[in-house]
Amino acid sequence: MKGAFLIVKGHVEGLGERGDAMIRVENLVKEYKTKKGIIIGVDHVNVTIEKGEVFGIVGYSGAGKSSFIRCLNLLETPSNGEIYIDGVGLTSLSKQELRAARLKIGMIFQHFYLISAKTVAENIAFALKAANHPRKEINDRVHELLEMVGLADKAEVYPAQLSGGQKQRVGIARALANNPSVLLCDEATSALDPSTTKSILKLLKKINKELGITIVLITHEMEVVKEICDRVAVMQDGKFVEEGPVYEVFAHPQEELTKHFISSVLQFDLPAAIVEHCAGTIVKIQFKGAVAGEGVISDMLQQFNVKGNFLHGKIEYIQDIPLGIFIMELQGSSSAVADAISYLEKRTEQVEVIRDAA
Amino acid sequence: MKGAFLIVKGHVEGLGERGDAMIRVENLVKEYKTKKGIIIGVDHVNVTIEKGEVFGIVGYSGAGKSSFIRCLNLLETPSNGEIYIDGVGLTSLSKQELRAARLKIGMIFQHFYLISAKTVAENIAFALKAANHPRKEINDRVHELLEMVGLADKAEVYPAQLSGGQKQRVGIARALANNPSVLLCDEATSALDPSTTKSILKLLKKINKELGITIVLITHEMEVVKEICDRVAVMQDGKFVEEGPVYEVFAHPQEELTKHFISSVLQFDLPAAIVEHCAGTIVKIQFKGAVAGEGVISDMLQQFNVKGNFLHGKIEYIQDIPLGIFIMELQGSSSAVADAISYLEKRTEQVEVIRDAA
Amino acid sequence: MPLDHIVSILPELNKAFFETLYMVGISLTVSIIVGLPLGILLFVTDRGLFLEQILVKNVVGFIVNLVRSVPFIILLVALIPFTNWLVGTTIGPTAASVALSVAAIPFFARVVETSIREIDKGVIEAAIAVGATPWMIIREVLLPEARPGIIQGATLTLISLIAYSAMAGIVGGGGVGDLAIRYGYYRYDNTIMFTTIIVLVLLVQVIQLAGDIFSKIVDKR
Amino acid sequence: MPLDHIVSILPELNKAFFETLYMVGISLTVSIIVGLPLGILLFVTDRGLFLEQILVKNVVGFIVNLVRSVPFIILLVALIPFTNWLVGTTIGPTAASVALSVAAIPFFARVVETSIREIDKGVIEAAIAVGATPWMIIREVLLPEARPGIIQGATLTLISLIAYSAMAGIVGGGGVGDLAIRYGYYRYDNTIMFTTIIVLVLLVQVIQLAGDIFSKIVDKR
Amino acid sequence: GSDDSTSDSSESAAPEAEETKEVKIGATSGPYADMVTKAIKPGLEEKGYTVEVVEFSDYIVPNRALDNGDIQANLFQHKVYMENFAKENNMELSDLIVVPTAPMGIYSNVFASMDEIADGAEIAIPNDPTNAARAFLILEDEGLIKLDENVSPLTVSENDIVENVKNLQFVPIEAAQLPRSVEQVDLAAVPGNFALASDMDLLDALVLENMPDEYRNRVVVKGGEEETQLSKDIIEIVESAGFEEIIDAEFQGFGKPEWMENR
Ligand SMILES: Nc1ncnc2c1ncn2[C@@H]1O[C@H](COP(=O)(O)OP(=O)(O)OP(=O)(O)O)[C@@H](O)[C@H]1O
Ligand SMILES: Nc1ncnc2c1ncn2[C@@H]1O[C@H](COP(=O)(O)OP(=O)(O)OP(=O)(O)O)[C@@H](O)[C@H]1O
Ligand SMILES: [Mg+2]
Ligand SMILES: [Mg+2]
Repeated sequence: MKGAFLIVKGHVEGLGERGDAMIRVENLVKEYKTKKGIIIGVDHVNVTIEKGEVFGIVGYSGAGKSSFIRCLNLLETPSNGEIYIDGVGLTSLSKQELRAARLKIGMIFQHFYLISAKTVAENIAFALKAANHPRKEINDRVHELLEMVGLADKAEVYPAQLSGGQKQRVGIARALANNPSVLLCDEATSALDPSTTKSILKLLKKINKELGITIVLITHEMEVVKEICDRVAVMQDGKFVEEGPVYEVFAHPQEELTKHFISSVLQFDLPAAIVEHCAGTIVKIQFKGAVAGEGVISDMLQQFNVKGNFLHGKIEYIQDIPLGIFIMELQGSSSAVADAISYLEKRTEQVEVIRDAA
Repeated sequence: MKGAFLIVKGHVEGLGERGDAMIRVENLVKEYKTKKGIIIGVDHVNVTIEKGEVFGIVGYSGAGKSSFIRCLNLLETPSNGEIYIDGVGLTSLSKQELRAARLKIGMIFQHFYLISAKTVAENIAFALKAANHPRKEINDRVHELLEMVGLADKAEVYPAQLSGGQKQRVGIARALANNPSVLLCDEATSALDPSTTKSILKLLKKINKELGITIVLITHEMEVVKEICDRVAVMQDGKFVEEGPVYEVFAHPQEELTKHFISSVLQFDLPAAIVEHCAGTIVKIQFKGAVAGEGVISDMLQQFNVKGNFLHGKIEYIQDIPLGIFIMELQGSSSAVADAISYLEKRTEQVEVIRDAA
Repeated sequence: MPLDHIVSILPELNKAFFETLYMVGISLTVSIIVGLPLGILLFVTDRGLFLEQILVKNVVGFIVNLVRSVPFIILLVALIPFTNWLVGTTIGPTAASVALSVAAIPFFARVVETSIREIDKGVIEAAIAVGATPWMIIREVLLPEARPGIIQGATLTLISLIAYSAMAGIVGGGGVGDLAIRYGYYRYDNTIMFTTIIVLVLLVQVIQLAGDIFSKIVDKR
Repeated sequence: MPLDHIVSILPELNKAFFETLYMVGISLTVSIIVGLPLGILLFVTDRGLFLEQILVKNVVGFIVNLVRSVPFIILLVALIPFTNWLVGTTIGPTAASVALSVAAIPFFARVVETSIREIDKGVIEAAIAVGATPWMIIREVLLPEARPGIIQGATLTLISLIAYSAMAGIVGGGGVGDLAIRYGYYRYDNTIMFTTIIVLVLLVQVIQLAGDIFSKIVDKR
Repeated sequence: GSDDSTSDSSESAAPEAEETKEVKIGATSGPYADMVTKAIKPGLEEKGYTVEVVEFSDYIVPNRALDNGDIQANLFQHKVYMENFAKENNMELSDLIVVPTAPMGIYSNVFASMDEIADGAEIAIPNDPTNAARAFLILEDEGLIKLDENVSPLTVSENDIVENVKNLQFVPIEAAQLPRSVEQVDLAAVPGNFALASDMDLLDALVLENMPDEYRNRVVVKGGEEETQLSKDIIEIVESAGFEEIIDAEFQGFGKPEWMENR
């Protein structure tokens, strides 16, 4: 319980203003007119993203993820619907007001999109100039930002001389320059190696926690969703086909597509050879939340006369809440096994007999 | 044991000619002369890759992975050293002989690099024309290849109209057109979503198994290595800092860098809150191979008077061989816990006490 | 009266129009036939490319620059013996076409080179990796991939040729531009001047439009 | 004797050389000052861009095409009143510079437009997303990013200007090209013609070389 | 700017205030520019002028420049052209003095005499009206064509021919290019200055221009400036014996004007 409290506390600290809508999307439609007719990018999406939330979006290529996120700062003009950022409806703004609104919406791109002819410091200063900061302040702020993303020594270097991860850090610094309240990330880590990805995610997490910035991020990697998102939406054909707290979506995926995606993280294909090799009853047990840590299996093994053999399994911490799935072979008398299973059924989230004893 | 036999059989079937060197790299050095001096891409690499093997290469950006793989078909001319493909030293070949040798070395690129002005069928036919196949044969072979990669209906479509995964399939078909004995893949799945990645990997696996093609692949995703590679090399600063069978490298990483990479797949960062919450002894147990399936934990729990609580853990199947790591909290009298631990030490690969009972 | 005048000039304008088409048509054709390979040569022989030949690259580059440095009228005169040998005359639209062609070749070659440079190096590498011969790469990769750019370049060349063809009058080449100069300029006939210039402007706009459309059609990206 | 002959022409060649530099220098400057904004305008007002104004784009595009369609000699003469008003004379290198500038402006504008089109659209979008004004985007994104291309384009323009400046002789503009024409064409003096052409060729090669180097220096990609 | 700097220093109070010691004289490239340079400029320099010879490769700009004050005199045109140009362009031009002028000739590598000219023969003529008018005049004199009587010499072209006895085919070509095209056509009307420049022998001509003075080139100034000191000085130099000596030495073949023949 102490742990659970701490977890909640973490959230409370980071997301002080949680509960207010930071982004409200109403009936968003984005159509592209092309020679071959109208292509629908986003199809009547409604969603509210709260202050301090990290909102993930996953989906196949062409699902409309980029179209959606690009509508959030009006890089694409919505064909229909309204976007409210911090209560302000974007589509009704004048050009100048829109620019002012964009100062509060940072964006990070997969391919970084730095100005190649400008140094790292100049790239960041560019964003500050857009907000009309005085020159002196700009210098200070640039150095502050460079410290923050760990690139203080690269201020005078041109982007071409940076590694992918370093370029993305510059992108992040640029996006954060004007203290935005929203950060949009379109596949911000897809071009990076896993170790660099991890460091970028750490940075995003830190930003989210320390500055309370609302983050919307598109990714292809469920690992990223697991690691950093509070909520996740699965997109298909321009629609949000599933949407909810990451833990819920991982634990109880509703849609085929979602299951598909999640299987890349929580995948339990037993090699056929193994299954053939086992004689006992094979069960799949799913634990959720605090229960995972309560020694259910240990109790079961000690209470019933069965021998347990772990075939496959994993405990994932999703937002610091454990989610456990085990595939076990239970060997013993059929009554003992049946008792053990019914015991498990009582104490765990879900028990599924994959194959009865041979 | 039946399972183990099957696993071995799988290898025997797929890699009939295994044991002969398909690729031999001797003392390979690749230097780039730039305005700012010489940059070392590959630094004295020696490696032998056997027929039918799938050889993975991982490493940070700039480690020299691309430089290495591009030397294998002489897209980059080595500064020093020799490349033997199927016994033939590439660097001594005439231009014409080199072209003939390249017909037997397929290559797949991260960004596909299809000819945008040619249809899918024409892109594949291009490779066949390079081998001087008669026109009639080309048509048949193109359709055969398109069937193989599941794009028979896209023959007359231009690449711009394909999804990333489809483009990569065309790239694979092109690379396979002339029945190569070696397939080089430079981040062939980095641009793709996880579901598409999986289907491409499946295809590569199938090709490797059915056609016995030797595959060298660079990836950023350890998941990919786990899924498809027989051996893996970790590159840093142009050198192979670690190299060995995937299972070995995953189970016993030697270098810091390797551990770093592997942690993205086998990661066990316990949330601090959880650790604080537990009162018992926390141990990390690693199982390897057949042992993972022998109910050690079950036996331990039943033999000793300790209560076991799974905090974290995972069983991975790497090349169909299980690799298990569990972090458990053991509660009980200190002698019972000590006995349990010494029992585990005898029967498992590795036991590590992370924290003694509080 | 200006209308009458325009009508009276129509037969001559008509003739001039076809002379212009004739001259720029020939020159464009020649500059494509010769300039295209030269442009490709400039690219493929460059450092790091698959037919690297720095000497060839430099010599061809020098010649291209050389021809581009010589004033057109001097080129016209310097080419007289060559023109005579080639087409058997040094006057008239055919002779003018020779000089126009020689001037257009290096221009078009540079344009082609630039277009080909835009091709993703990766696509060329993929072709090399597949074991393709240089000739195959040129024919099946460079040319198709650069096609939209080359068409745009041909449009640019064609429009420049129309402007240059006005100087064909020096060797009696005729054409709309020369008509504008002889009547409009030397003989102060503003009606003709405007009529001919309108014809030229329309011609240029049509060519630009056609070039844009054509280039878009072949663009499969 | 040819050597004596060359020596005798040296003072004149020297003067002509500086006239050429003067004329192309002025014209290049003007075409940069006017053509650069025009080229940017052609880009930023295009469909889908951040200052989309299809009408402006089409009108400017038409004018650019129009000036490019008019034969240079006609342009030269048509501009005489304007030239007189602007620089107070209708002859000499200064007057010739006016016509050269007018001809170079649309050419350079097209070149600038093409260079800017090469910029990754993503970089422009990133600037828009950051809340930058159009003016900031032009000054701090488009221009720096297109700089290497623009320098290459300026080199192309400069070399074309040198070729065109030979026609400055029509208004007594002088310069090396005109010298070549006056002696080589009107006086049938081949020695001087070759000498002057060598000077021209060297000048062009030096400019091309300088342009290449300079463009490489500012290229941070 | 340099024009002003001298004007106030020397004769600012004189009635011919605009007259400066720094003068620009225009001429078309070739012999007439050379004539100014070799035979007129030295004389003017002796009289204290600084002379710049401006060479034009065009027949319209030199008169415009004169009218505009950009040059003070020019030498390239004959009287008929000058008068018509002035009328057409609403400017005043006056000639000072006629200078030796090379006669245009009809040359042929095909026909040995004018009588042999075949029906439908091709003849290259200058494409500018100044020179074209002279060519047509020769042909008219030879009875080969008849020009429209009302046509202005300023705009005359082959279209103004009302009678074409031998159905001559006209090929208008840039004047300086004509010597280079003699071999290409049946006949070519080549202006004398370019014929001489290209080492053609005037005596080879089938027929030379019968040149009345009004078709000889002359030094021309802006209307109203006939009496300036500069004009007087130019006339004095051209009339001097030294001028004729230079003509005899360096401009052989140039037909002398009446005043020079008759003195
Ligand atoms: N500018 C455009 N013009 C026409 N169609 C477009 C445009 N941008 C996107 N689309 C189309 O809209 C749909 C959604 O595209 P979008 O880029 O949003 O997908 P995505 O989910 O971001 O895919 P990816 O994972 O490949 O980035 C696709 O069918 C795409 O082809
Ligand atoms: N053409 C080149 N000229 C100069 N240096 C080069 C060139 N190609 C690669 N390098 C350098 O060689 C080193 C190795 O590069 P390489 O592309 O092989 O790395 P990599 O491991 O493939 O990285 P990534 O994961 O980013 O693709 C790097 O330092 C790189 O900067
Ligand atoms: Mg996208
Ligand atoms: Mg690489």
